[in-house]
Amino acid sequence: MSGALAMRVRNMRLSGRIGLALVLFWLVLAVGGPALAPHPVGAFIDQEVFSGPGRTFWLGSDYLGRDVLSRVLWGSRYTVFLALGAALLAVLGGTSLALFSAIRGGWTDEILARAMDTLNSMPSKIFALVLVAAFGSSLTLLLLIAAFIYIPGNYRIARALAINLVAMDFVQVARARGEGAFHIARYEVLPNMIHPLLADTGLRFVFVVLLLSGLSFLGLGVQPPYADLGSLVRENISGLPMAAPAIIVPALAIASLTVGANLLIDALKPGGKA
Amino acid sequence: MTVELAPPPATGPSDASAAAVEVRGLSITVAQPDGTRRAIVENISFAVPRGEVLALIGESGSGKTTIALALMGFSRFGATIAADCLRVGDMDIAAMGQSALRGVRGSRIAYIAQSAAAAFNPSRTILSQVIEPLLVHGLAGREEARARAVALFRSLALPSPETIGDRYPHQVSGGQLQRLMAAMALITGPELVILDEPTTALDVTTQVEVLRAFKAAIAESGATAVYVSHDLAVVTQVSEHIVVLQNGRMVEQGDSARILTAPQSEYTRTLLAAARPAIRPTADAALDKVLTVDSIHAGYGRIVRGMPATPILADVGFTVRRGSTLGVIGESGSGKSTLARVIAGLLPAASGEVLLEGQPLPRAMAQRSREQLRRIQLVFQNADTALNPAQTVRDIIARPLAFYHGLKGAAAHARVDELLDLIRLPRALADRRSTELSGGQKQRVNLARALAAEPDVLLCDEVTSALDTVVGAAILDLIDELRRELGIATVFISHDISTVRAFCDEILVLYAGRAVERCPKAAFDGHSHHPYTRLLIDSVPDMDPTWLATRAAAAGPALAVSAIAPELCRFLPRCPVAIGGLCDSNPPPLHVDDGRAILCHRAGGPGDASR
Amino acid sequence: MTAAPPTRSAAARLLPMIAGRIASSLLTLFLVSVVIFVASSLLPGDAAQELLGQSATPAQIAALRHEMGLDQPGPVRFVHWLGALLHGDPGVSFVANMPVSDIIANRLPNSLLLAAITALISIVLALTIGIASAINRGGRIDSALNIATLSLVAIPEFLIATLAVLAFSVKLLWLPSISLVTPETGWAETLRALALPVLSLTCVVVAQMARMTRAAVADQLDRPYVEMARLKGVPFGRIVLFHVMPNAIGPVINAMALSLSYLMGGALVVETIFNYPGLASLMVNAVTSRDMPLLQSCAMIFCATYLALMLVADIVAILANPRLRA
Amino acid sequence: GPSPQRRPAAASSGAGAIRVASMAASTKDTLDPAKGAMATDYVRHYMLYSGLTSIDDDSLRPRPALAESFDSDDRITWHFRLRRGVRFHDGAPLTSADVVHSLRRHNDPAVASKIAAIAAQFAEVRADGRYGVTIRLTGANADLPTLLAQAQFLIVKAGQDHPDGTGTGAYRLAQFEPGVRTLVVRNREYWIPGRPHLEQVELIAIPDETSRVNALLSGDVHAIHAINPHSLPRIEASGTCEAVVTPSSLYTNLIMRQDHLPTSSPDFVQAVKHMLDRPLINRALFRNTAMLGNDQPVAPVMPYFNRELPQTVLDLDRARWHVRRGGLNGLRLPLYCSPAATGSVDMASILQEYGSQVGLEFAVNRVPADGYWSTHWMRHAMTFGNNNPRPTADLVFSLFFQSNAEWNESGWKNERFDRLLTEARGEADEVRRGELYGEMQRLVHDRCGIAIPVFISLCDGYDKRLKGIKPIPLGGFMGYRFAEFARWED
Ligand SMILES: Nc1ncnc2c1ncn2[C@@H]1O[C@H](COP(=O)(O)OP(=O)(O)OP(=O)(O)O)[C@@H](O)[C@H]1O
Ligand SMILES: Nc1ncnc2c1ncn2[C@@H]1O[C@H](COP(=O)(O)OP(=O)(O)OP(=O)(O)O)[C@@H](O)[C@H]1O
Ligand SMILES: [Mg+2]
Ligand SMILES: [Mg+2]
Repeated sequence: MSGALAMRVRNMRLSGRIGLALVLFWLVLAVGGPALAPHPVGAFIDQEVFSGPGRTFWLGSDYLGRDVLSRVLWGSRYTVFLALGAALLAVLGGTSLALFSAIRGGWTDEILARAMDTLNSMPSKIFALVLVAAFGSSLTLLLLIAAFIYIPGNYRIARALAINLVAMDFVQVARARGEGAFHIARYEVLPNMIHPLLADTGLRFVFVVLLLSGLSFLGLGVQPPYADLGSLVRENISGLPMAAPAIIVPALAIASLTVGANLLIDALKPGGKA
Repeated sequence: MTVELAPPPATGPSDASAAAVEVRGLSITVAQPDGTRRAIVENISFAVPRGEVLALIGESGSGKTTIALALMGFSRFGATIAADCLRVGDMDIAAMGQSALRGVRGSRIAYIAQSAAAAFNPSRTILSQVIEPLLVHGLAGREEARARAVALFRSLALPSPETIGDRYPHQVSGGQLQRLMAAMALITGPELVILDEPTTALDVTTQVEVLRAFKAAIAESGATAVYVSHDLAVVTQVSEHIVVLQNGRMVEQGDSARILTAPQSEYTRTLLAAARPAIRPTADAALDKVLTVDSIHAGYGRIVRGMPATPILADVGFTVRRGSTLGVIGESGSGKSTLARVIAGLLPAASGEVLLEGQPLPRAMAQRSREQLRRIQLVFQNADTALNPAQTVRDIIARPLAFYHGLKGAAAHARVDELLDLIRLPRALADRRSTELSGGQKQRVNLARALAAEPDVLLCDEVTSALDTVVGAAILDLIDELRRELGIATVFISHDISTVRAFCDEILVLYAGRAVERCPKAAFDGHSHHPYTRLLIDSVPDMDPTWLATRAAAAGPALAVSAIAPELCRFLPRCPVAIGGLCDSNPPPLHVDDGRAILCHRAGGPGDASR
Repeated sequence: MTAAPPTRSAAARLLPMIAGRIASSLLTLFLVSVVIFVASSLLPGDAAQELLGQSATPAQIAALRHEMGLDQPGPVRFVHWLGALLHGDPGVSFVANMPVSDIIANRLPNSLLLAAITALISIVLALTIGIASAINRGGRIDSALNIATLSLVAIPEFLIATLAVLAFSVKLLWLPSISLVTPETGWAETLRALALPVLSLTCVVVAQMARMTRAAVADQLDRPYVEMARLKGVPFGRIVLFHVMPNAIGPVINAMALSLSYLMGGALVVETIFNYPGLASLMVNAVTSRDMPLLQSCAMIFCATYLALMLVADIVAILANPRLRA
Repeated sequence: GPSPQRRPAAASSGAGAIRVASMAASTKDTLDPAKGAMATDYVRHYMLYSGLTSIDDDSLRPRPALAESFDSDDRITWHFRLRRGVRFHDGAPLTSADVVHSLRRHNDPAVASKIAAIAAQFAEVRADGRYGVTIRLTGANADLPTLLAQAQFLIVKAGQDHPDGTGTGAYRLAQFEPGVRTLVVRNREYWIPGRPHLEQVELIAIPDETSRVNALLSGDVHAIHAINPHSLPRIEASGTCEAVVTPSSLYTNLIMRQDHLPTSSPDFVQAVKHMLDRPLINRALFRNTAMLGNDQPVAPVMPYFNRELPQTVLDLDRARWHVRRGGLNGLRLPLYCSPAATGSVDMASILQEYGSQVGLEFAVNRVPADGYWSTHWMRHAMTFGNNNPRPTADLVFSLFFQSNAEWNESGWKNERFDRLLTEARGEADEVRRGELYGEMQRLVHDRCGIAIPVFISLCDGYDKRLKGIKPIPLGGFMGYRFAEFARWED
């Protein structure tokens, strides 16, 4: 098993390996980073604000004089787990519904598709605003809300894929064997759409990261003193004119995380090219 | 490959210097992941005299297409072409740059692809694509190009030559499309035409028309041609010379007549043998009827008042006894697969019944019990799509074992191995995904999956059509053996009448969804047949170079079946022996005698349908 | 098998589809209004409370509630609203005390203008990028464009917008930092005012569209007909334009429609940063002030835009594909 | 920095026409002074209308305006004499009828006046001839002239149920689009000769602070309201703009409900008050522009501020001692904050930090701004409030600290405080009033469950070519009245 994995990595293109390295880096940081944080995440310890990198504050301080390094370390945990969790949940939900829809067909399909269109047509940030205002923004709720918002998008893609697959002969074979809907969905259809789904997960992941930062733009999101990477960018936006590390670092973190994840996913595709 | 099979020296059938095409020492290599290069074809040498036709023949993957494309200086997947000599006319293809090659392609060397359906751009009109070579090479203006195209359409015997060009590729039949592609290739008056299996995808009846048209057109244009095929009988009709390929190497080359009559290599002999299947002995028909199909009407779309929106099958019925084989033949679109789907329950019939050992089966599979489903197994037409590309061979075969027989773990493992042995696949292949198998291997897995259910009835839908003759013959042997050993009743669907005739105990001929004839094998060689059956039999090419020339031209063009009244004979528009005032006014009667049934006004009477 | 004149059969095929779509769109719009209604009734507080604010007395709130009809049960209010809407009246804004239609009439053209200009620019850009990388797929240009578009997707839009303001307005003084457009502003001034919002929004949508274009074009480039065209000696540029694009346009236009639907409601951040009076910020206002009639109407507009874009995408796909057209 | 001459001089017609950005605008924007609720409204209303009295400098004392004089013997019945010859923008003369209409409106629930609570003390408002108005109050109130200077009490035309901008103010309305912009032009017949100085003012709102500052720096607007102290360095550094910091009595306060446990425990309250690192809050949140608060609502800039009161300072030992004495160690308590209450989110973080050092665990709950006041404020044991500058100490105390006040935020009950408040309201003697208010401040400081860490200063940004600006502690933009005083000098 691990041998096969090693083989895959060795056969990967350079960009895929870079992606893998970036993803692993951020995963490790998300798990272990907070333990490495040199300062408490909410402590206002620098007399200055937006100071540059220095001995006490490796990555400088933020708009309130907090340690940027510590905040980024914590922030990466929230971003990685929230965004990953929400993206996976969204794909899980959207794909399950899509499979159900495609395999059932008929009215079920029509109604589900309409319902998803309904949700899809609402601007995501505004929808999130309404949901967060209505249900609050605990971490779990945030995760669920972000997932909920991206279910329809995934549904759309997964349904298009599944409908093509359901018409394939091997699905007919399974039907003719008398297989139940679950088996068909799980073993016949799903494995054949895994790569486009992965690619979609990568994009949803980016979207959730952006949604979170967009929510922080509206004053919602992860509870203080913690903040996800997007919120870190947002709250330090006034440091942009002086190119403070407080804004550059989290922005780079987001970019490297999302680009890395997508490079890795691209490289996982069979043929690696398409 | 060893020395004994090394190609003969590159002496063409006639003087090589006069040859329009000369190839010497052609090798084509691809880079492998580990950096080394692998040869797909190696050391190929041949020459074609001006105005003659050379055939490249060999099994799938032997490098025929690769060589043909190399003649245009074109290679797929970044393969590299190397040759001592690669000459077409006065052009040294191997030495030409990309833009020079582009100037030659489509103007001096033209290509006719294997599948016209794939090679035509689906969203542009046919005419715009046919005249494109003229336009991009600046050989003619739009108006002149159009005129030339229409003239070509006419000479290729295409219907409504003035307007057919305004249609889109999906709006014409496969045979017509193939001829339209010939027009596209010939429109610039090329010196060399390369035809890559241009009739493989066609029905026998259509193939004859297309072959005839090609042959005439090539002769008329005076072009030199390279004809790629895996079918010896077809090649015999068109080519003067044959090059036999195996695994990217030349096995043999020479005059067509010589290769057919005195093949030198073992491989060529195998090819010849497989092309004419031996008639198998009839099964000792057990008495019990396993499968009975009674007066089925079926079609697609919503069923309104007992009639589907698109009716396909009308009043089809037959029985199959234990251990015997029913062959179903008919042209593409005649409803063969539809029939199989109705029996399997995938497509509920609008009316009529399917009985298994006398017990009526529910029409839709959703209502059938698991046991009923198990007892009828359908082997799908296309193994490529019938096998889940995400599963391994073992997953695929083990699933029916677990599903129907509750076999798991080691027992299932062992049984899968047994089945692999049965279909003669190495056990080592069990852990490969289906995408990593060859076409023949896939079809065997497809078969093994059906066998794993231990069915009473096996529905084989064109299981050998996509394979080359050698591999196909092996699969047929296998089915035949299973039928005899396990007593499985088989419904064998094919569009290839020679296979069906050799292989089946009884033959059902479908035309446009109707069973126009049912005939036991014993009676098949008799001369009274439905005119359509006759047409099918006559369309199978012989290994005789004169066959095409001597065969009478076909009756009128295929008409839309929907254009005639539903109760009349559906073959009427194409029937060469239709009786005016009878066939076009009365529904055809059914004649039944000594086990055969023919749906025709002529059958049985003094004016028998046979000629 | 017979080829009817394509235009007539196109119409014959399109008209029922459009009719069907409009019917199902009405259903979707109805669903949207229900969802919005339910979601907003989950929100704490109501319009009366928000309007009077922190310093209102309960008596005042009760009076205002009565005036607004908020003291009636939810379903009753919904039915009233729906009934009025069916008569073409989207109601009166609770907060602004103006007909909702007037408020929207003020904002909608702004949103449409911004979306239209952005759409135009980003479509051209996305096609260029997508085709360029599909042609060079696997090559260096492709990798560079791939990473560039991915990074562009990953940058929060407020960051892009703020950077643009800092560079072009504050530093260079080239373009206004806020987009004030009034009916009196001339078109040159309007274009200047819209330059930065358009730039920011383009960055947001173009990457996604370019990636989809690349996928669709790359898929077509692997088709046998492309090889056939090359074997006919057709120049590559011509192959891409005349052979590949007509086939790729269906999936491309679909992806584009999805992205473009973002330009209306998703412009929220850009509208905020550039102080652009568009619909998205109006809808957020409606949410925060619990202005139900306005909120409902905004949601319906966004939904209708989305559905219309999807419809257009499907129609284009059908028109581009003779198989569907016939 | 960019050269000043390249910067656009003004919105449209050359010098004297400026564009001004406030913080928020919405479709709620109104021309009705009684409904004014936000800075944008106040600025607009002060440009269009005038009041009976006005507050023109940082003494915060009322001066005559439309009323050329006012007096009262018992501080219950007040007489106002109106200035003659004042005309509305449509030419109609100002008379007592207009004033009576303007003041009475507030008691009509249909008007939904923002200050209905204050207007409730009007027992009677009647005309006293063409140029006299008499107001009888339900109880004595020495502050009435100060109260009448508020934006909501600006005078509108008699007979207008929905005022349309026709006032007696320094500018006439040219265009009004709620939520988008207000355009006014100079009123050449303004009743104060020589004013205003600007030809045209366009008032817009830019809700996003960064955008607002950028708009100022890029010259797209010439004055901006409410900037974050963190933006001050950027404005100073620009060379073309300057910031004006107005000390005010605005504050964000921590509310500890006295009807909840454990916030009702005096030990808890004392512990929290000693846990507040006021200098840190001032420094980190407000870049040292704020004034330290002392847990009572009268700011140093206000009349009657009690200078004797000892300043509570950060004393963790003392806090720990209170925690231990109250048996509160290890307590976990949710703390609600929201962007709706300026700075409360960061204050909550700071409190959380220090709480962990004294054995109190605060679970910070940041909730959305919309709906905060109706659903969270005062509804949980610990929430944050936010109080705008009020013109009088009486107003703050009676709105937020009186036992039966509707927004008695902490729910405290102190009879002595209530008595002092009533007494001070009717007291004419300034010295005695000062003593009474001083005493009340002490009571709140010692006993009330309200912690006020700092008084927040209001920061505005101006183009340097805009002159005549000075701080008035009632609010930013010179108590929202800058348009009357500002001059444009190239
Ligand atoms: N991507 C690839 N890289 C390297 N080799 C390949 C690739 N694809 C195919 N080949 C090999 O090239 C060889 C020649 O293929 P070619 O298409 O010329 O065969 P063919 O004789 O035309 O077969 P068919 O009858 O199936 O068309 C085959 O052995 C095949 O395995
Ligand atoms: N799902 C479907 N809906 C509508 N029509 C269909 C459908 N599937 C097949 N048909 C039509 O039914 C007719 C018979 O199709 P069928 O697949 O049974 O033919 P076939 O004899 O198996 O042909 P082939 O030799 O090409 O496999 C054809 O005209 C086909 O176009
Ligand atoms: Mg080939
Ligand atoms: Mg078939």
